[in-house]
Amino acid sequence: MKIKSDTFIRNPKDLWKGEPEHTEVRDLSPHIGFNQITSDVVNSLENPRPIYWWAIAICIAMVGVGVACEVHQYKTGLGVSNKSNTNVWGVYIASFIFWVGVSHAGTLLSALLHLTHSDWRKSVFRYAEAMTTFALMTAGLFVIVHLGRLWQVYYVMPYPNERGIWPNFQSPLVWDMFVIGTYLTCSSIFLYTGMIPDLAVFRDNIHDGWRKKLYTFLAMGWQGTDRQWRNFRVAYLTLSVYLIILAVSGHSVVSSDFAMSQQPGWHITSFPPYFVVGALYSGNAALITVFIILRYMFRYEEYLNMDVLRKLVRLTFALAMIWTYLHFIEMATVWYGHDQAAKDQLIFKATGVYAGWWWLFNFLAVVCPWVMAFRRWQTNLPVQMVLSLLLNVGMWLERWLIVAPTLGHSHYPWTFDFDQWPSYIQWGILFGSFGWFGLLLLVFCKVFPAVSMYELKELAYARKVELRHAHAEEGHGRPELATKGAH
Amino acid sequence: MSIANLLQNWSRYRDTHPYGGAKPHMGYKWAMAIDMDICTGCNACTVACYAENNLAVVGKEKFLNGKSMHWLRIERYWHDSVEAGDPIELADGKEFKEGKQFHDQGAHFLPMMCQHCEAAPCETVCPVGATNHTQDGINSQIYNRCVGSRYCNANCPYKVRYFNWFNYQDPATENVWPEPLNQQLNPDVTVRSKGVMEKCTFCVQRLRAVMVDARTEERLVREGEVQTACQQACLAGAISFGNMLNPESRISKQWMQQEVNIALDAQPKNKHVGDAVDKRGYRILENLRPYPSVMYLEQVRESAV
Amino acid sequence: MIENNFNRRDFLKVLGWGGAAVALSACGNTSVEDGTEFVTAHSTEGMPEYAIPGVYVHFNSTCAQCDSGCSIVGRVREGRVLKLEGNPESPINKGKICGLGQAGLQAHYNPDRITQPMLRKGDQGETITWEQALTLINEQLGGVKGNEVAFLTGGVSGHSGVLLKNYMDALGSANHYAYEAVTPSVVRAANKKSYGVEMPRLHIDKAQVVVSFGADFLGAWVSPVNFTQQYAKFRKGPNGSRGVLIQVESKMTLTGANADRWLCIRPGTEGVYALGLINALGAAGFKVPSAAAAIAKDYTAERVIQETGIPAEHTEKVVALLKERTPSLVLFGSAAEGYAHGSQNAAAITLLNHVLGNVGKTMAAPASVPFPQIAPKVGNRHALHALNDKIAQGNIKVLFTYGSNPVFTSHSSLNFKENLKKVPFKVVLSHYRDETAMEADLVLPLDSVMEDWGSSVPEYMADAAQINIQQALSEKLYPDTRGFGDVLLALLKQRRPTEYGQYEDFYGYLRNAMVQNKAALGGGTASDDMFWQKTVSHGIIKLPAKAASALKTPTATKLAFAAAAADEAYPLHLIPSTSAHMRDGRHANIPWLQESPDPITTVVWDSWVEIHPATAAKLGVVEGDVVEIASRSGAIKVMVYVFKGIHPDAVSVPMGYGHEAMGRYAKNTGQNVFKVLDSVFDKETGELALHETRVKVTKTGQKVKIVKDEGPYGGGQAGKRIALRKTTDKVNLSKEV
Amino acid sequence: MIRYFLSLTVLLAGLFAAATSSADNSTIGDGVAPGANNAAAAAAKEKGGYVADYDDIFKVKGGPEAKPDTEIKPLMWNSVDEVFYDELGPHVEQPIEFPHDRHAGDPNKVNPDGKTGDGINCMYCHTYARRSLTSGIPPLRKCIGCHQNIPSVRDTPRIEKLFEYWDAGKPIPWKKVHDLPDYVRFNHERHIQRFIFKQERPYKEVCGYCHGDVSSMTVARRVKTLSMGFCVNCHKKNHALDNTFTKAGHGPNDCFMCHK
Repeated sequence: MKIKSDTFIRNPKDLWKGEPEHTEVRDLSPHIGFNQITSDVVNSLENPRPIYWWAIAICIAMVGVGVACEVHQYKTGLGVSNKSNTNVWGVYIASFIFWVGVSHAGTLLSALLHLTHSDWRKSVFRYAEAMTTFALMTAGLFVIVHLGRLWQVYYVMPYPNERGIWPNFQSPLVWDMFVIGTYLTCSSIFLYTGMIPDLAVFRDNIHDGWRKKLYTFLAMGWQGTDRQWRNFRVAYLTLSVYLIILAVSGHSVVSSDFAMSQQPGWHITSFPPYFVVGALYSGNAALITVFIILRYMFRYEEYLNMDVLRKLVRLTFALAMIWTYLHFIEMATVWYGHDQAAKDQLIFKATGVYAGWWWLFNFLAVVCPWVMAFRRWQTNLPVQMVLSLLLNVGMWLERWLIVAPTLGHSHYPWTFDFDQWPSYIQWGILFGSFGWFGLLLLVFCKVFPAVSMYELKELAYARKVELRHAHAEEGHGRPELATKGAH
Repeated sequence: MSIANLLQNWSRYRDTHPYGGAKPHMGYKWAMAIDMDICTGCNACTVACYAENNLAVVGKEKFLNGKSMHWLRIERYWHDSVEAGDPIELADGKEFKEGKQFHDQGAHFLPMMCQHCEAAPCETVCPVGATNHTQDGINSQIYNRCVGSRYCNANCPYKVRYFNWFNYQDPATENVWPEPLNQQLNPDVTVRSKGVMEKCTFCVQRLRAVMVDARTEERLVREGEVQTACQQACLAGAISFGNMLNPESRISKQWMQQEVNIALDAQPKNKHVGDAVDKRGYRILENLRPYPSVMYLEQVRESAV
Repeated sequence: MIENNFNRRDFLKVLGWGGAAVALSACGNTSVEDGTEFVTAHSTEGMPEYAIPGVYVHFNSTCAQCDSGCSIVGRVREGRVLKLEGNPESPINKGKICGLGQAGLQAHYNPDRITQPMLRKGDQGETITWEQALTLINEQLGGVKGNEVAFLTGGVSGHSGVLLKNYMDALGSANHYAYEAVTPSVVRAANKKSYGVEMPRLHIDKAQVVVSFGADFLGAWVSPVNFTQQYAKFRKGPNGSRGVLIQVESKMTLTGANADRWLCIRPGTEGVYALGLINALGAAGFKVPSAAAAIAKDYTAERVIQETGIPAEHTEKVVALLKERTPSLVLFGSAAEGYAHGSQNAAAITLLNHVLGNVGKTMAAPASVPFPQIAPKVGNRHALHALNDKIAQGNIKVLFTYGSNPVFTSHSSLNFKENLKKVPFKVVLSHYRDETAMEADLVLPLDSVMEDWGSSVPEYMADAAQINIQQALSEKLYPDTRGFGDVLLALLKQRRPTEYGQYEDFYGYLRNAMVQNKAALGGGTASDDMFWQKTVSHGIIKLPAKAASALKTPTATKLAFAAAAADEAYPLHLIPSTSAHMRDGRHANIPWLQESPDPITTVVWDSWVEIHPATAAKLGVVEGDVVEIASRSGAIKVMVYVFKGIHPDAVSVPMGYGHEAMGRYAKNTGQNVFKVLDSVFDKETGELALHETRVKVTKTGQKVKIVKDEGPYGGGQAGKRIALRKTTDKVNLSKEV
Repeated sequence: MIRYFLSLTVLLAGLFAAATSSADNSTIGDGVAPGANNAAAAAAKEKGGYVADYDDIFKVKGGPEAKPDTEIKPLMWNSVDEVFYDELGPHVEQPIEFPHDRHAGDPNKVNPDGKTGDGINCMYCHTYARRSLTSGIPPLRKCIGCHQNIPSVRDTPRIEKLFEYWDAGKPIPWKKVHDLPDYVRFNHERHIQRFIFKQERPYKEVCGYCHGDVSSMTVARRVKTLSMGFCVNCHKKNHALDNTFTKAGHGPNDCFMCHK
C-alpha cells in the first residue's frame, strides 16, 4: 500500500484545515524496506529538488554580506557596529547565545531520546546532530567577531607561553571557551561516529568519483561485523551520555556569563535551567523549520513524515511550556525579591526604550507556541513553518533583551536608557551567520546522509515485525488499525 | 602565574579584597576622597585628565553615540527633579521634595572615575586577566593584554570603563591627534589602539615614578610626594589622594575622620546623627560590595535660606 | 671635553636641530600591536646637562588663556611641553590651573595655526616672508597720517604694552583701542564710582555670606581660579562655620549651580532687588545709613515681589541671614550689568555692600604696580564702537588687530565686517585664520604662548603687586612665526631705529628692561644675570607691598530703573551666557574644550538655547527641537535644552560658538549668538548691553539629537544613593524669621 | 577535550620542571648570604618618612637562619636558565660602525684587529642610565671631545665620518638596537641604582645581563630576547638588596609596573 505523500505546496483552501484524519501515519510505514531506504537516501543526495541550488546560492550571498560587514568592522574598528561605552555588547552576544541554544535541540534528539528509546527520533536526529555542530561553529564565530582585538583571541586559551601568564580562570568567558570547545569537539565526534555505518553504505553504493574516496576514507573500514556493531553501540551510548551532560552544563555556563555578574537582570539564580530549556525550545523550533525544508528539498516525505512532525511539535510545545514557566518564575523571583535594581530593570524592560521589543518577544515566545497545542495545526506545514520561524525570532529577541536592557539600565543612573540601536553592520553579520549555518547544513545534507539509514532500517524492521504480529493475531484486517493504539 | 601555582591554589595569586584576603597591601594602598561640597564642577580635572593620559577627543558624532573617552566625567544631578525620578532619600531618613519650578538649590556635581574597587567586579570576569588588582590597591588595566571582550565594562556598576571603538591614533582614519597635536602626547602613557578597554589608572605613571624613587632611597613614598592629575588641577582642592596605609597622610585621616571603613559595605555612622555635617563620607553603591577606594563627601546645602 | 655653557635661551635655540628627532621619539605614538618605534634613537645633541631624555624639567611661565594672569609650570620633556600645572608661588592661582589654562597646550600644538605670513591676492592668500611683510607695512604706513592708523587689541599689559604705546607714539596715532567682547566693564565703572577703584580685592574666604547678583566668579568672572580657591575656604569656614552662597540671577551660571539658594530674578531687576534688600534690612532693624535708606524706601516688599518675582519667604530669609552673619559680600556680574540701566543696577548693588559694611572687610583696595606704563590696559566693548565709527567715516587707512576677533564678536547691527572693507590696509596678527584674519590684507602668524617671551601684569591681583614673566617653554614649532613683542619691536625699528636698534629681539628688550629696574623690582645687589635667572625661574616678581589705600565711602545718589517694557513682538529676553571654556570664542578651536561638557547642561560640540519648561510648554517645544531665535537684528537656529535654571521670561544661548572660520574644530560648531544682539547700550558707560536684546522664539519643526554627557535619564538618580546631599541648619534664623 | 588539555599541560610542566630544576644558578643577586646582621636594616628603616611597613615590602630577613627564599617551587619557566633567552637580534646597520670593543673592551686583551680595548665604563657615554628611564646615546660633542685630542686615529674612515657630522652640525642618526615595544617601560635608573650603586656589582655584569658582552662587539647587537618572560623570570627571584645581604626582595610583579 502506498501512503499518500504530502506536498509542500498545498491547496490554499486546505491551509488551515490541518491534516485529515485518514492520512494519519506512523513514524515509518511498515511497507518500506531496507533497499528502499538505501536507494531513497542515496538518490536524494544525487538529485535534490532544484530549490536546493537556489538555497545554496542564497546562503552564499548571505555569507558574502556577513563577510563584507565583518571585513569593514575589522578594518575600521568595532565602533562601526554602533555600540557605546554603556551598551558594550549587542547583537553579537545575543546571537552567540541564540546559536548555542539552537545547538541544544540536536543533542536532545540524538542523545537524550536515544537513551529513552524514542524510536520516532530516528529519521530526524541526524540532521539535528549536524545542526548542533554547525550552530556551535556559528556561535564560536560570534565570540570572535565580538572581540575588539579578535586577532588576539588565543590569549583566552591556557597555552604554555613565554610570558608565564594564564587566562583568568575565574572568568565565565574562559569557562565558555572551554565548554563550547568541548561541546563542539564532542558533538562532531558524536555526529561522525553515528554516521560510520551509513558512510559504509554509501561507500558500497557509490562507485566512482571523489565521493567514493571520501566515503571510503570516512567509513574507516566498517564492515558491519558483530564486533564492530557491538563496539559501535557501546561507543555511541557512552558518547550520548557524555553529550547530555555537556549540553546541560554548556548552556548553564553560558548563562553564568550573566548570572555570575552583579548586574540587575543578569544576577538571577534560575538562569541556568532557564537558559537550557530556552535553548531546547528554540532549538526544537529550528528543527521544525529545517524539517520542513529538508523534507521538501530532498524528497524525504516518506521519512520526515507527519507523524514525526507531530511528535516534534508536541515536544516543542512541552518545552515551550516549561520555558514559559521558568520565564515567569524568573520574573516572579525578581518581583518578590528584595533587589530593587533588578525590579527596576524588569520594569524598565516592560516600559522603557525596549518595551516594544519586550512585549513582542513575550507574544512570540509565550503566546505563539499555543498554536502548537491544537492538533489540527500540528501537522500543517505552512503554519508550522511560519510558527517555528516566529518562535525563533521570539527567542532571539529574548536573548537580545537579556543582554541589551541590562547594559542600558543597570546600577548607575548617569548612563541609563541609552537606546543604542545596532547598526547595519551588526545586522549584516547576524544575517550572514544564518547564511553560514544554512550553507554548512545544506552542504552536509547533500554530502552525508541527512537521515540515519541504519536506524531507519532498524525501525523498518521493527515495524515489519509489528505488522507481522498484527497479521498473526488478527488474522486479517488493515495494518493501520493494528498499529493505531501505539500513539 | 604558572602551572605550579595554578595547581596549588590559583585564586591565592590574585590580589583582591585586602582585609581577610590572602595578600595584604604591601606598604601602599592608594585611595581618594572627593568633597562634593566644594567641588564646583568646573571641569579643570577633566581637561587635566585629557592632557595627562592621552585621552582621545572623539568629536560630536561619536560623543552622541556614547563613545566619549573621558576617564573622569563630571556628573551633574538635580536633587529637585521630581519628574525625572523618585524623591531622594537623605541620610537622615527624610525625603527630599523641594523645588518645583526652579533648580533653586543648585546642582550637584559628582566627579566619577574608576573607583578602584578592592573587590572589583571587572577583575574577576576579564577572560585574559588584563585587569587586575595590584599590590598597592589599584585596579590595573593592561592594554596590550586586553582582547576587547568588554566584559569588564558590562560588569562595572559605575560604567567608568571606556572602549576604543576606533583606531583613534591612526592618522589615516580617525586622526584624533593631527600633526602637531600628537607632540603633546604623554610619553609615559601608552596611546591605546583600537579594540582595547581603558579607564582611570589613578595616574599610575606618576605613582610608579615616585615609588621607584622611593625604593631607590629605601623608604616609602611620602605624603604629598605624588598627586594625580585631577587632584593637582582641582581648583577648590576637593580631591585628595594618597596612601591609606600611611597614618600621617591626609587621605587616611580623612577616611578615619569620616568613619568610612574600606572593608565594610555599610558604614555604621548612625550614632553621629547630631554631628551630621562633619560625617559626610560615603562610597557610591557600597552595598554592592565592590569596596571602592574613592570616598565621596556629601554635598551640603544650608537650610536657613 | 667641550662643555658649552648653556643657558636656558641657548637650550631652546639648539633644540631645533637636536630636538627634531627627539620630538617624536617618545611620543608613544606607536602601535600597541607591533610596537615598532618610528624613530631611530634618542639624540641629545646640543642639549644641556639638565635636559635628560626621559626626565621632566619644569619651567615657569604665565598663562595667557584669559586675563587672570595665573602663573603656570610647564612640564617639558625632550623639548616638548607636555603638560601645564599651576605655579604655587603665584598668589593668584597658588599652584592650580583651570581647564581653560590646561588647554593652552592645544593652542600651542593646534593643527590649524598659521605658520607663515599671508598676503591677500584677490580672494587668495599668498605666503610671503617676514621681510616682505614688514617692508609692505612700512610702505603702507608711508602715505598715511598718524591718526589714520589704528591698533585694535585685547587687553594688554607688561612690556609689549609699552612697546605698543611707543609704536603708536612713533606713528603719531592715538588710536589704540583695547577691545574685549566679554568683560565686566560696567562693573569696573560702577566700582570706580562707588569704591574708588575699578576692581577691589575680594575676600570671599573671609565672608560668611556671599550674595552674588549674576557674578559667575567660579566660572568666568575676573579671576575664577583665585575665587574658586577662596570659595573652598569660604565653604569650609575659618572656624567651622560654612559660608552661605546666595545667587540672584536669571540664568543659572556655574556659581549659581553651587549656591545654597539660587533665586531666579526677572531679567534686569537686580537693582530693584538690591534696594529691596536694603529696605528690608532697615525694616528688620539693621542699621542702614539714612542716605541709603532714603534711596531704598520706595522699594517695599510688595513692589520687590512684583518686579523681581522672588517670593517673599526667600527674601526674608536672605535678609535675616545677612543681618545675622557678618561680614558678607555682595558681588555682581554680567547678568546685572548687561542692561541699558546696568550702571543703575550696579550702583544699587554697590550701595548694598556699603550698607552691609562689607567695604573694607571683605573688599579691600587692590595693590598696584609702581610702573604705570606696564599696568594693564583692560579692554571694553565701547572701544570697538569708537573704532567702528571712525572706520565708517573712512578715517582709518591702516588697521592692525591683535588678540581679538572683532568680526566674530561684534554684533551684526554694528556692521563691522562691512565697514572693515573701507580700511585700505588691514594687518591681522593672529594664531588662527579666524573671521577677522579672513578679512585681512596681511596676516602675520604669532608665536603661541608656549613659544613666546613676555611680561604681564594682571588686572586682579590677589595679594601684593606682581609682574608675571612669560617664558618660552619650547622651541618654535614653526620657524616663521613671531611673538607679538617681536613684531612690535620690528615695527618700532622702522620708526625709531636708533632707540630700538640695539635690541636683537623682544627677549633682549624684555631682559634689558627688567634688569635696568633691578632695584625697584626687588633684585637687590644680585648681578644682572643672577637677577634675570631668578626672575625667569620663578616666573613671577612680587613687588614690595604698599600700604593699601582705603576704599571710598558711599556716595548715594538717586537711582532709577527703566521698567522693562512689555514687547509684544519679541517677548523674551536673550541672555548670551559666558561659558568658562569658550569665553568670547577665541578658544573654540581647542578640541579639549569642545569635548569637555558645559558644566550645567553637559552639552558638547554645539550651542544650545536654554528654555524654562513653562516657556517650552507654551512654545510647544521639547529638548532637541531646533528653534529660531530672532531679534530685531538677526536670527539664529539653535537646539532647545529645557532647563529649570532660567527665568521663564528669558532664553539663554552661550557665546563663543558658531565660527565660520578659525579651524577644523571651531568651524560650523554651534551658532554665533553675537549675530542677534541688538544695539542697546548702557546709558552711563556706553557699553553694549549684552542682556538687553529681546527675541522671539519660533519652532522650525527640525529636530536633532542633543549631544550631551548627561544621559537620557536626565540627571535623575532613580532612587539610588549616588549623589547625596545633606542639609545643615547651623544658621539659626528662627528668631528672626 | 578538557582532559586532554589538562593532561597535556601538566605533562609539559612536569617535563620543564624536571629539565630545569637544577639549572637555577649564576644570576644576579640570587644568593642571600646567611648570618648577616640586622643593623643595616634598622638603619635603613630610619631613613624613610615612616617605616612600619618597610619590612613587609622588602621581606627583611635577619638572624642566622636567613636564607634565600627557597620556597618558590620550580615553576613553569621560572627556573629556565638564561640560555633560554639567548637570541641574537638582527644586524642593525649604523651610520658609523661604532666599535664597542675598542672603547669598552678589556685593556689586557688583544682584539682580533690587533688592538686592545680602553676599558671605558658604559656609563661614561651612556650617561643617563643612572638617572633616567633611558640610558641615552652620547651627544656628538662627547665623541668629539675625546677624539679631537687623539690624533693617532684622526684619519681613519670612521673618525672622518664622525667629524663630517660634527662639521655639518648634525646629530648622528643612530638606530635603536634594543628596541622595546612602546607599551613597555623599562627603567634603567632603578636597575643601575640597585645593582651597581647599592649592591656594588661590576657594571659589566649588570649591564651585560640584558645587553650581553657589548665590550666584545663592534656594533652592538641584541643578544637576549628582552621578552616579557626574560624580565619576569628575573623579577620572580629573590635578590639581595644590598651588599650586606641582609635583605632580599624580588622585583615588582604587577603588570602596571611596566605597562601603563
